[in-house]
Amino acid sequence: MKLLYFARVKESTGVAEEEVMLPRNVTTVAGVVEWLKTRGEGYTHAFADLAIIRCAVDQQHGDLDTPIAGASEIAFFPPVTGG
Amino acid sequence: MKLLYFARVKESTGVAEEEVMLPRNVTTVAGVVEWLKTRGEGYTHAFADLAIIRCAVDQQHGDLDTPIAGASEIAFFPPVTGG
Amino acid sequence: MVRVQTEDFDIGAEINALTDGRTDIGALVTFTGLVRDMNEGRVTLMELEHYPGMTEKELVRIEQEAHQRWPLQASLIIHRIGRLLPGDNIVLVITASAHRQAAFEAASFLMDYLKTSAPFWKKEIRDGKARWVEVRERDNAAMKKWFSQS
Amino acid sequence: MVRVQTEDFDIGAEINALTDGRTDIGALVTFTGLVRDMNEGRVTLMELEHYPGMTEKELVRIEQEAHQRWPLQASLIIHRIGRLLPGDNIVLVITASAHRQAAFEAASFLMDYLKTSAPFWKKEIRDGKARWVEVRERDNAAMKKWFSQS
Repeated sequence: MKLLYFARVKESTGVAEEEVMLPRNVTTVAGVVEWLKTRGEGYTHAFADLAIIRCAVDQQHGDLDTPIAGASEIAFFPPVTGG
Repeated sequence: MKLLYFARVKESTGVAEEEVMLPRNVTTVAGVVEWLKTRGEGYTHAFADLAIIRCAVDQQHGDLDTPIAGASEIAFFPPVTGG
Repeated sequence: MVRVQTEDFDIGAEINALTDGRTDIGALVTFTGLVRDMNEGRVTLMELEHYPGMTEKELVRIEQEAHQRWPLQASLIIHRIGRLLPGDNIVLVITASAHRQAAFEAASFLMDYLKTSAPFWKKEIRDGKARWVEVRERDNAAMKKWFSQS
Repeated sequence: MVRVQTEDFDIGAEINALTDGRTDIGALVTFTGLVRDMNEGRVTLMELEHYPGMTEKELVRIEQEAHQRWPLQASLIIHRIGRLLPGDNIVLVITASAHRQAAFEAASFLMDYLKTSAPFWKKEIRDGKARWVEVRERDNAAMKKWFSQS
């Protein structure tokens, strides 16, 4: 699975993207987040307040309940501020 | 008093503007209209349906009740259609 | 600023003139009205008559009203007169503000107000015959909206 | 049509490209968003990050949604990325329709939707410090309006 991080989230994780092997019991975005939080301080900090985390699964907006089966790319980012 | 006519009203009266001496008892726009209607077929036709006549006294929108005392210019025209 | 003119206008140049050297504008809205070739019939020519003197006064009054209602940093109204062909520009409204809602609302207000208040009259050659353009009830309704809200 | 680019855009040229040779457009609205030098502090630089691939998809989706809601004859969304200075253009939205209400509403909708949905993030150098721009609650409220009305 390819994971991408943007803006403030990227600054916390310290990486823009990475290839990961997710445990089999991870089936939703919420599961991915829980797993990421075990990977060190940067991740714990990035996902400390889920109210300001948004995600996209295969480049479509999702939420914590979005299933990840068959997905090839998950992105995490703060609420958008373009325009 | 200077009277001006625009668009369809001008086509009916046959003149774009004219200087007139209004009778003393004419004190409002309604009075001007009544007086104009005595001046021939073109005017009668122009002011036959007052629902589609608008007026301005000294270049400010008015209505039939607008007093004309001290005014130097009265214009009659159809509802505007610019923009 | 308001202008009534027979010549065409250059929207890009007008925007540049309004924004050049400024760094306080966050939102800029332009509205351009153009002659359509279809309007309840095939239109081949439009002729715009106006009331010289009053037109400019009305446009200034309308513009001032918009500045009283919204925090505008700049605005412009240009209205053409004379003979126009399908595809030609008729009217340009520009509004600039710190935030987009003010710029959008003010531009929309200016057009609604102008349509019901500025002394212009359109005559079209439609299906080969000269016809005065009729007022649209929705234009009056659009105008009333601004006064019932407040 | 949507574009994401580092280069500036020329509003006049974009309008001409959209309207050239057409005689069916009656109303054209443009919205331009610009970098302001003041935003809760003195802004000296803005940096725009985005999610390549998803950004374009989102903009296309947003544009399609606008075309479903209003009878648009043409539309354009351009959003810049990278480093911008106060006074620089950020975003351009153009909508064209037979009538003005559709063009105004669609342009406003596109901006509201884009602000809350397209994956862009702004960082400002404000009072000498780099800060991520925070979401404004009024932007979320502006977006919700379009979904409660229908």
